[in-house]
Amino acid sequence: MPTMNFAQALNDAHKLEMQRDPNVYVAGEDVGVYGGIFGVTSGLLDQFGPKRVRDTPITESAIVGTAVGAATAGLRPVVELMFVDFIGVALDQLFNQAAKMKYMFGGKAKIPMVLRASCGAGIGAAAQHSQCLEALFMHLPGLKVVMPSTPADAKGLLTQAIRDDNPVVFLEHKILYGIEGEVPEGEFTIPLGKADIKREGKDVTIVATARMVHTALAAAERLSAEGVDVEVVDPRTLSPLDTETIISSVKKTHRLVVVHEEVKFCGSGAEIAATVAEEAFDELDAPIIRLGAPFAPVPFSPALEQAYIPSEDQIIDAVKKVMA
Amino acid sequence: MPTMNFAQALNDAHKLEMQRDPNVYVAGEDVGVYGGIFGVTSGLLDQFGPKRVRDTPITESAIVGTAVGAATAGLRPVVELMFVDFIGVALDQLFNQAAKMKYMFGGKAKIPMVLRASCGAGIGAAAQHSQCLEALFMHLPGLKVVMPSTPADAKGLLTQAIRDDNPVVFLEHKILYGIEGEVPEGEFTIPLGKADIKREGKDVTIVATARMVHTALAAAERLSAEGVDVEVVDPRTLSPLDTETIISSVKKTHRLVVVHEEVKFCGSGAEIAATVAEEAFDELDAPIIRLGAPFAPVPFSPALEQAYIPSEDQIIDAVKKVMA
Amino acid sequence: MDLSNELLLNMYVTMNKIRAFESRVAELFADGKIPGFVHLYVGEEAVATGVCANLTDKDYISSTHRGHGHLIAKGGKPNLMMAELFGKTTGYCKGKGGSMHIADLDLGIMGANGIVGGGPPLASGAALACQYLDNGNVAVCFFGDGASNQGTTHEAMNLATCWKLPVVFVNENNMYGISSCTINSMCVPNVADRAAAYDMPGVTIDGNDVIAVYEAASEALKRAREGQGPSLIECKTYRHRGHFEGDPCVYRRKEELEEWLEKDPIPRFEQKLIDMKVLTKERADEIKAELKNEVVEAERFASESPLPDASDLLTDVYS
Amino acid sequence: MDLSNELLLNMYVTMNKIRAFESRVAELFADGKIPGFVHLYVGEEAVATGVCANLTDKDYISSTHRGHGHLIAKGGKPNLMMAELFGKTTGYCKGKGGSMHIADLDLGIMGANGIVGGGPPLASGAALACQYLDNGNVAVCFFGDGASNQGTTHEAMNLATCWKLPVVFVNENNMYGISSCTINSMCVPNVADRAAAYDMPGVTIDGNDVIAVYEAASEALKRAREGQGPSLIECKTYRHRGHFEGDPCVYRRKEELEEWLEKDPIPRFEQKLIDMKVLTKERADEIKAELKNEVVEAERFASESPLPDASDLLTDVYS
Ligand SMILES: Cc1ncc(C[n+]2csc(CCOP(=O)(O)OP(=O)(O)O)c2C)c(N)n1
Ligand SMILES: Cc1ncc(C[n+]2csc(CCOP(=O)(O)OP(=O)(O)O)c2C)c(N)n1
Ligand SMILES: [Mg+2]
Ligand SMILES: [Mg+2]
Repeated sequence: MPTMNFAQALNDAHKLEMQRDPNVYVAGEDVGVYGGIFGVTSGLLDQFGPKRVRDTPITESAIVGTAVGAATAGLRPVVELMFVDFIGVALDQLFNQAAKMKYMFGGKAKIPMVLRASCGAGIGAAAQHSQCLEALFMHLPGLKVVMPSTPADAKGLLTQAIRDDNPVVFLEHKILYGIEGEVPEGEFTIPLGKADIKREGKDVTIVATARMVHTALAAAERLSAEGVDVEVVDPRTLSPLDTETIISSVKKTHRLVVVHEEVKFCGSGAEIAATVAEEAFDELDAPIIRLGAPFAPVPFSPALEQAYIPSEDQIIDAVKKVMA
Repeated sequence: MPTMNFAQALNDAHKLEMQRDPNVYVAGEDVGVYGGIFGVTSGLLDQFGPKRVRDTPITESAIVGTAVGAATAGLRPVVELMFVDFIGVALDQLFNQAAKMKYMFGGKAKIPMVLRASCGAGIGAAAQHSQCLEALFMHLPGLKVVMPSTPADAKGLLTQAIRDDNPVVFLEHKILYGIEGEVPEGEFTIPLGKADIKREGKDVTIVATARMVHTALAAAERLSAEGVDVEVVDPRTLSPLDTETIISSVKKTHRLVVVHEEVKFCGSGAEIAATVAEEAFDELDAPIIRLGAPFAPVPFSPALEQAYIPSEDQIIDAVKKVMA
Repeated sequence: MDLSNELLLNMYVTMNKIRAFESRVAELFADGKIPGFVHLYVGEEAVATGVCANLTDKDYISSTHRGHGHLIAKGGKPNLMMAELFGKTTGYCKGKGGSMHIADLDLGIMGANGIVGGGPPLASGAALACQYLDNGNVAVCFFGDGASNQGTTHEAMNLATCWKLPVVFVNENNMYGISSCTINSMCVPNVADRAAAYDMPGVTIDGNDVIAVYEAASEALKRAREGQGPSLIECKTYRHRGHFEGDPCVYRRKEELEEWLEKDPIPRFEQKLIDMKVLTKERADEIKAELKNEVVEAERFASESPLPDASDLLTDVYS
Repeated sequence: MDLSNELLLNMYVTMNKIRAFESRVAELFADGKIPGFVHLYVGEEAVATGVCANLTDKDYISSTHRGHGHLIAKGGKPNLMMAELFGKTTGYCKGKGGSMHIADLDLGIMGANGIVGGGPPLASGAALACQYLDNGNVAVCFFGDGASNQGTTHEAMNLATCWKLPVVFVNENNMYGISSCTINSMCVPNVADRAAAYDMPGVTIDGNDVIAVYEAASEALKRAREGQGPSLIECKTYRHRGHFEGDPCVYRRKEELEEWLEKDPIPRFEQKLIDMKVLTKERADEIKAELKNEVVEAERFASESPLPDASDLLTDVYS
C-alpha cells in the first residue's frame, strides 16, 4: 500500500469520486487556484476544470445553501468550510434546511452533500480558528458526522460520505493533515457508523476521536510498559454513533475513559459516557472519566494552547484512576 | 403574592429593569408595536418609547451583532430571537463574538446582554419553529444558559440575567407562556447557576427542565400514589450547571432519571448523566435513564408531535425501571 | 406581448383556485381544523400566477412561509395540500411538514420555508444544478420585502450573479414583514433598487396586475434560459389578511387595507377579460363554483384521511 | 480642505510606524518568533491613517484579521501589540488573543476579528450606543472587499441606515480575498456601488492617497456626528505581501504587484510633504530611524516578557 499523508488521502478521495461521478462538484473559498488553504483540493482545478471545482466569494451561507439546493436538484456537492469555526454564519442552511428537508417533506427529498471543515487547536490560530464543534452537529437529527483519525480512514470515510445520500459533516483535524500512513490504492470505502478498534486491550477502554486517537495510543504504549493493557476505540463516525462496538469493549474491560479535544462540558464524550451509564451500567467497575478541553475559548499563546489540549499524561492519570 | 402567567412575569421583569437602568434597551422583530409575537414585550413601547424598545427589520445577525457591539460600548441589550430555531442565521455574533470577546481580549471586555428566545414543541409549528437547542449553547464557553419553568423563576432569572455582565441565552418554552403562578412583586432576582428542588423526595431523583418540570411533577404525583417518593430537581440555569445540587440529591436517592424535551442524543441530559456517572458513580444503585425527544426533527401533525414530546407515562416507566 | 386566450383563462383559473383554497383555509383555521401557523396568500395571487405561468414542471421554485399560492400556481394539488394542513398521512409530507414545509420535488417545488431568507440560497443552488446539467431549466426564488434585509438574500444574489446562474428573484413586496413596514426596514423605496448592487437587472412592477407580472417574468426567464444570468423582479402587492391567521393587525390602518381591496387582482383581471371578451360573467361564476367544489373535495379528502401513527416518528429522517 | 502641517506630519509618522512594525513582524514570523497567522497591512497604511486621524480615543473602530494598521493608527501601543503577537502576558490580551484578536477598548478598538464580516454588526452596535448615550462619538467599521459579500455586512449596513446610526463603513478594497479576485467575487466594479442599496452616500477613492482618505473620512464622520447617518467609503488599495505570511501568492501576477509598489502610499506622501516643504529628506530619515527603534524596543519588551501560565487558562472567560 502506498504511504501518503492525511491531506493527500483526502485529495485522492476527491479525485476518484469526481472521476467516478460527473455530478460531484467541489466548492468553497480558495479551493481552486489556491488548492485549499490546507492543500486538500490541490490539483483538482487543473484536472476537473472550473465548472466542477468552484472558487467562491466569501459567502458561507450561499456556499452551503447553494449546495443544499443543488443536491436536491441532482448534484453531489462537496463543499469546504475553511474552518469549522465559521459555521456560525452558515448554520441555518445546514441544520434547518439540509438536515430537515427530507423529514419535513415526508421523505420525498434526497440531499447528498458533504460539508468538509478543518477543526482543532495546535497551530496558534486562537479562539475563532481552533474549535472542535462535533457535539453541535451530533445533536442535530438529519446530519451525519464523521471525524477520521488516520489517512486511510480519511480516504475511506470521505469516499463513503460523498456516496451517502444524506448531508454529512466531515471534520478534519488540522494537526492530522501532515501525518503519514498507508492508504489503499484506488476506490476504497469505509462504512459510516462503524467504529474501529485502533488498539486491542483487556484492562481499560479509551474512546478517543481524531487527534486524540494518537494521543491515546501513545498513552497506551506507556501504560503497557506499566502492565496496563489499554483498548483504544475510535468511533470515526460520531453520528450515527457505533455504541455497539463501544459497549462490547466496555463489557470486556469494565472500565471507560473518553477523551476528545472539544470542550468537555456537553461535548461528544458526554453522550458516550451517558449511553454507557445507561446501557452497560452493571458492566462498569469504575466511574467513567471524560477528558476534554477546559470550559474556555481556545487561547492563542502556545504556552496556554498546549495546556488546553488534553495530554498523554492526563490520559494516563485517568486510566490509573479507573484502574485503582 | 400576585398571580400572573409566565409571559406577564417576563414582561414585569423587563419593565422593572428598564425603569431601574436607563441603559437597558429591548430590540427584536415585532417587539414594539406588536408587543412580541408571544406578548412578552407588550406595553413596553408605550411606556419606554422607540429609543429603548426597538422594532427591527428581519435581520438576526445584525440584531444580535449590534447588541454585542452596544454591550461592549456601555449598554445592556435585551434582544429577542422570536424562535430559537432562527439561531442558525445569527450564531456567529453570539458564539464567536459575544461569548469569546472577553477571553480573547485578555479580560478587558464586558458584554452584558441577554438573548431571549422562545423554544419548544406543542403548538404544531413544525420542524423550524419548535426546537429546543439548549445543548448547543451549553457547549459554548463564555455563554450562560437559562431555562426557567415557572412564572416566578422566569421573573427572577430574567432580572438577574439582565444584571449579569455576561452574554446570557434565556430560553422560554412557548407552552409555558400561559401557565399561571404566584410571582413576587417588585424587584426580584434569582441567582444564575442555582438549581431548585421543585419537589422533595427520597426514592428517585428526576432532573427536568422547562416544560418537563411540570410533566415530571405530574408523574411524581401519580408515582406517590404507588408509594414511590420522587424528588424533582430543576437546574433552571444550564450553564453554569448546579451539579452540586444534582449530586447531593442523587446521594440521597441513589437513582437518577434525566428528562428534557430536546433531542436525547448529545442533549443536555447527556452532560448531567455523564457528570453523575463520573462524580457520584458509587452512589448509584441503578443505571441512569435519560428521556428526551427521538432523533428526528419535530413533526407537524399533532398526532406525531404529541408522541415526540417525552410524556408522563415515559417518565413513570423510567422511574419504575430504576426502582426495579 | 400578446397572450393567448387559453393562457389568460388559465391564469384566471389559477388565481381563483388560490383564492378559493386560501379562503376556505381561513375558515377551517378559525374552526380549529388546522393546527399550527398559516400564512395566507389572499391578495397576492397575481404574483405566483403570472410568474409560474412561465414555468414547466422541470423548473424549480423556492417558496416561503406564505407558500400556498406558489404551490398551487406551480401545479400543486389542493387535496394533497389540504391533507397536509390537516396533518394527515395522505398530505404532501405525510403530515410531517405542515403549511410551512409543503413541497413537491416532482413539480420542482423545493418547499415552503419557515426561515425568512432560507429560500434564496436554495433557489440559486437549484439554478446551479440546471446550469451544471445544462438541461435548460431555471429556478425562481419567491421572497418577501422583509426577506430582502436578510444576509442570506444578499449572498444568494451575489453568488448567482458571479456565476451567472439561471435564477429569477421574485420579490413580493406587500409592504410588511409581520408588523414591520418597509419604510422602517429599508431606506430605499424599492427592493428592486438593490439589484444594481449585483449588476443585475431589476424592475418594480404592479404585482396586482397578472399580465404585467407574466410579461416581466417571461423576459427575465428568457434571459435566464439564454445564459444571461439572474434578474430581480419586485412585485408591489398587499396581503388582505393578517400576517398569519389570528394576527390582530394593530400595525396597519383600515383605510390602507380598503385602498388595496380596491386593487384586488382578481376582480381587476376578471373585468379585463370580460372587456376583452375572453370571459363572460356567467363563465366566471361557473369557474368559481367549480373551484369551490374542488376545494370542498380537497377538504373531504383531507378530513377522511388517516392521521399518522407514532410509528412514523422516526421514518424519513435519513435516506 | 487645508490640513495643518502638524496633522500632515502626524499622518506621515503613523504610516511609517505601521510600516516599520509590519516589516519587522514579517521578519520575526519568518524566524519562527511569532506563532499562528499574521496578516500584514503593508501597502494599505494610508487607509487606517487617514481615517483614524479624524477620530478621538472615545470613538470606536471595528477591525479585521488584518488589524495591526488599524490598531496603530487608533493609538495602539507597538510594545503591547508585539508582546501579544509573541503570546506573552504583557500583551494587549495577556497572550490569549494574538494577532487576530488584539483589542484596546480604552482606545475604542473593539478588536481585530477572525471572522470575515464579523465587524460590521459590532461597529453598528457601538454606533447605536453612541447615539443612544448621545455622547457625540462615532464608530468606524473597517472591512475588506471580500467581507462586502458577507450577509452580515449587508445586514449591518441596512440596520445602520434604518436607524441613522453614526457609523462610517470603510472598505479596504485591495482586490483580493485571499486568492479570490474582486472580478470573480462581485459583478460591480466598486464596493461603493452598493451604498445605493441602502440610500447611503458611497464614494470610491484612491486608498493610497492619505490626504484623499482623510478628507473623505472627515466629511463622512461629520455627517455621522451631525446625526445624518452612515456612509460608505471605498478605498482602492493593495496589499504588498501575501494574504498571510507564508502565502505563495500563486493567484496574482508579479507585474500587478510591481505596478502597485509604484503607488506605495508612503514614498508618495513623503515626496508630497517634501515638495510642500513640510518635511525634509533628513527629517524623514530621522523619523524612520526613531520608529525603527521604537519597534526594536517593542520587540525587546515582548521577548523579555513572561509567557502565560497554565493557571491562566480558565481566567477571563466570565465577568
Ligand atoms: C430567520 C427568520 N426570522 C424571523 C422569522 C419570523 N417571521 C416569519 S414570517 C416573517 C415576516 C416575513 O416578511 P416578508 O419577507 O415580507 O414576507 P411576508 O410575510 O410579508 O409574505 C417573520 C419575521 C422567521 N420565520 N425566520
Ligand atoms: C466567515 C469567514 N470566512 C472565511 C474566513 C477565511 N478568511 C480569512 S481572511 C479572508 C479574506 C478576506 O478578504 P477581505 O475581506 O478582502 O480582506 P483582506 O484579507 O483582503 O484584507 C478569508 C476568506 C474567515 N476568517 N471568516
Ligand atoms: Mg412582506
Ligand atoms: Mg481584500
